[in-house]
Amino acid sequence: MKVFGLIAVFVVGLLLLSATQDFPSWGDPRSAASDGEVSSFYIEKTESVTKVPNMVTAVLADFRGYDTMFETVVIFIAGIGIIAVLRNFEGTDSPSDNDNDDDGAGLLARFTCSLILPFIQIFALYVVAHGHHSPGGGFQGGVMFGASYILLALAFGLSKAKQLFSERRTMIFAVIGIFIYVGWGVLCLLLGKEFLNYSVLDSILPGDSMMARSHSMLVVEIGVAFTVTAIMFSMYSNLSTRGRLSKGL
Amino acid sequence: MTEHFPILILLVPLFGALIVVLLGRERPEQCWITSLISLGLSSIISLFTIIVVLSDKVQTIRYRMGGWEPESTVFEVGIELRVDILAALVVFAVTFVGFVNTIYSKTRAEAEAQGKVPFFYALIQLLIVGLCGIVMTNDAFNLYVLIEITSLTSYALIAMGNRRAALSSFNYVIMGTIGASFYLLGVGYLYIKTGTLNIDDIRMVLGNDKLWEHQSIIVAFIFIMLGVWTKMAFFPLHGWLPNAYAYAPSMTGTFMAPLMTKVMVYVMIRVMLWLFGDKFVYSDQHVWGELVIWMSVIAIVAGSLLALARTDIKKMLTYLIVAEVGYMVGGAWLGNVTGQAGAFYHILSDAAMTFCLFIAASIIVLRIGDSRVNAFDNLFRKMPLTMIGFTVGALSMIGLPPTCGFFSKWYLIRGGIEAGQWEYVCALIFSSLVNAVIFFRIFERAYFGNIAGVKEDFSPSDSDANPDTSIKEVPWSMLVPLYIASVSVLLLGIMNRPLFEWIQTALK
Amino acid sequence: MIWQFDIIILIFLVVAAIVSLRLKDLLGASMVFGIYSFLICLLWAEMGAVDVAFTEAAVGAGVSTVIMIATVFSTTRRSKD
Amino acid sequence: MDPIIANFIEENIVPKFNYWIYVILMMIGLYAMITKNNLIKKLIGMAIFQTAIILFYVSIGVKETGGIPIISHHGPDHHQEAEVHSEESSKNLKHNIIDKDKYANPLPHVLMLTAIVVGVSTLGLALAISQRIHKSFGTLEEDEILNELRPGGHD
Repeated sequence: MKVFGLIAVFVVGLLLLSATQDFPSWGDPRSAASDGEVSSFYIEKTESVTKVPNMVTAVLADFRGYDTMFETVVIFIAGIGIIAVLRNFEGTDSPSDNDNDDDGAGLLARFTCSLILPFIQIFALYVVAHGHHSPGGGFQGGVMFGASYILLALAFGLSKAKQLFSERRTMIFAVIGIFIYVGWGVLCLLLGKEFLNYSVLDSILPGDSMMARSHSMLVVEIGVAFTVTAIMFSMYSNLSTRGRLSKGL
Repeated sequence: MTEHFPILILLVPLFGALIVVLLGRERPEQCWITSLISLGLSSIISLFTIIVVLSDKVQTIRYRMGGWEPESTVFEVGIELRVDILAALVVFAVTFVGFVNTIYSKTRAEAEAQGKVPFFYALIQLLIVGLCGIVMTNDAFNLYVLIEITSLTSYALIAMGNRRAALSSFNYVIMGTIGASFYLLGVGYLYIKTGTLNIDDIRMVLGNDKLWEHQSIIVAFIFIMLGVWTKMAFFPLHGWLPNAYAYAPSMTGTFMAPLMTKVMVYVMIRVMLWLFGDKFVYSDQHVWGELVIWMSVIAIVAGSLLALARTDIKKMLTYLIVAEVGYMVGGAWLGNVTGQAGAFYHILSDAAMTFCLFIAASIIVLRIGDSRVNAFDNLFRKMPLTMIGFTVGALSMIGLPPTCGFFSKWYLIRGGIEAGQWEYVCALIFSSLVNAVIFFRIFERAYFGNIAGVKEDFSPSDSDANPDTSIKEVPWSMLVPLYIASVSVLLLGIMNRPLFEWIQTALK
Repeated sequence: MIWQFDIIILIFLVVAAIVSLRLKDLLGASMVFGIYSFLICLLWAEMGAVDVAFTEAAVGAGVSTVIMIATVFSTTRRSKD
Repeated sequence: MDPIIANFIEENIVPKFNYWIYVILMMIGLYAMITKNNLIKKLIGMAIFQTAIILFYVSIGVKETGGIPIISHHGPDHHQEAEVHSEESSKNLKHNIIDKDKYANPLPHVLMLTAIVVGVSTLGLALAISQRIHKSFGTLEEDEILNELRPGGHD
């Protein structure tokens, strides 16, 4: 197996290296990909048609919003897939595991966590909301928000975190996130334009059709953030307890 | 309204999946009804899409997500859906099989999903969303995302089975990730040379700039093909498939076996003819044409022989799928329209007959409690209704008229003769003979029972003691899907001429 | 984009990848994988892909490492290779 | 040094150093995925394999002259616009010409955000499956699992 793997890997590597010889040099601004019409369109026109200076956010949430919708669905699938594979609803598989109480980390860790948790969460909200102008957006902010709950579970024990964010609630939040995203697209459909064509929403949002695109990006980013927050916490709580959700790390 | 059909086909099961998750574990009955309604609605919409596409005015629906018309550029800046008759037919097959399979899941899901019924229905609906999206999208990167959606759902669905299912699911994760990543690499190589991701635009750039001879484009083609072949279990890369489909929960196996590999074959045809263009793929300068035909010959022969060697009926059927993938790859690579159309027609007919056989096999295994062929004594007397459905599927697999298996094989053979690839024609005929041996072995066992004097190391189970009371027919929720599948096998066979003409015109 | 910086991180990346695959202790391997993710996040920030770097910092160095360590704790630390 | 080799390095390795490293990382990851015996190790290899591909994509988008893909009207590159009041400048946006060489190509970044998400989802699901395997087989080593399956397995 090792020899076979080595041969396969070297064949693949040599094939890939043989192709790099007719690539443009690294960082060449005149390469086909960087100088192409699509890339130039994104760089030159993004701000004038969507009023969003961060091109990555604009391309992510508007031009290729259909991809991002499925990206959120992928996260959702991972969350419910982990539950489907691992979750043990019958209770514990070995009763002795449940005996010792789960009371998280020591006093110092708890105190530090309770100090920094609010700041993490505020920063996460800032990242979601400020994705139009700076790096960040729904996904990054959602991961950070979910991480704050993971930190809570690590410091105060999973049962404490579950009081705030029970399993049922995580599922509802995850569903709400996708519902916001897809529902926003369906709203465009109901108003008579294509799916995810935000420009038609200027009739219900303040500003012209370009501002409608900008505002809609914020809405779908919030949707992404909901799903990602819920699923990140659900992933951690299932994986750290082998699907029993009774006692954390 | 009609122009929104492509996205509606996707959105209905997506919402269905969300609702099913919200309904929760306490209401399995309502989960079933929700997914039945959503998939039924989705298949009705896809049926209407076929009608719209076949009408005089519209031949190809193009749907631009977000309404991004290319104004200042020639290329698409957003993502585009593209539905022609080929896509519409495959989408209808996917949603319809999903709908029928949901009927079948009614009793099995509660028995096999271990209290996780809503997650099962949610995952299967998201799998259908992914498959339909793969078929309709016209964007190379979006195709990758959707391939990953189908992969992730199928990993989870397979791993819901017993412990061997979990192990085969893990192997599938490894193989599937390698396949999808190879596809992604190939798309990256195309992007670095062409600067666009839209499938039609890439083909245009490749043609206009004469990039065909570039090493990076050739490598991109090889990697995309390797990735797609891994996902469709083409012979040397088939390792993950038999265990995964055989050990998965039965209602998962009946859905994934007919569809997953077939949709990837569709992707392969689309990559060959639309992404790279036939001038590149069938060019005389590349050695691969002949090579792939020989690989498909090996796949057909090896798949058939491996199936012959198995006694477990589900394993046998999974190896037959490996052989059928060989048929379709060979047909698509023959380089003439007859072969391509034959391969495409075989996608539909193979989906129908595999679905039929898998349902029948699952019912039989469920009732007998043993998946070995040796246990099938006197099944025609014990379960006549099930065996009729099984017979239809088996005859189609062997290739007897008027089932669809005969016609698709006929078109493939005609394509092989046109292209002068005699080894491929011989492999097809050989495989039909092997299939005949395999299935008549089962028929003999099931009709006449164990012939006296033949000694076997088979220990009689309880079912032999009182054969007439213990084995009964299954409830209607399993028989109805079986009969729908067998009727569609016959219908596809009877309708072969118009179907084949539609496919041929779309490919030209 | 500073190419000296780029080359140093790229070499460290290869080292981190090999080390995390050679370690016999799975907890250590997961930690080194976190280092690998952090290095690659630096690389992307340096290449101008700030959004990708941000995501990788949150996902690769954060959540992936955490769930990997969670798995190692709830299964086993032992590895034969 | 041999001039041919020196020439090869000059033309093919130095300007494409990133592409070489990405191939090496990809080979490491692929080798681990194929040959490693421990399931977690296979997954680490898988993550390395995926990041290598992301490295390749991000390298496509780099421009020597380009910065981050966020349009700034107050940066040092836009002296003439910085003088104009910012509200006016947003009104006159259509007249501003954005120099595309100043910004990295945003499209590969967007694609890779999606790929990272797909990667972490696959990793999470695969870890769940390996925990389940550990629950029913008691081990994460592939050869031990296969050994346990052999006596009772009817494969």
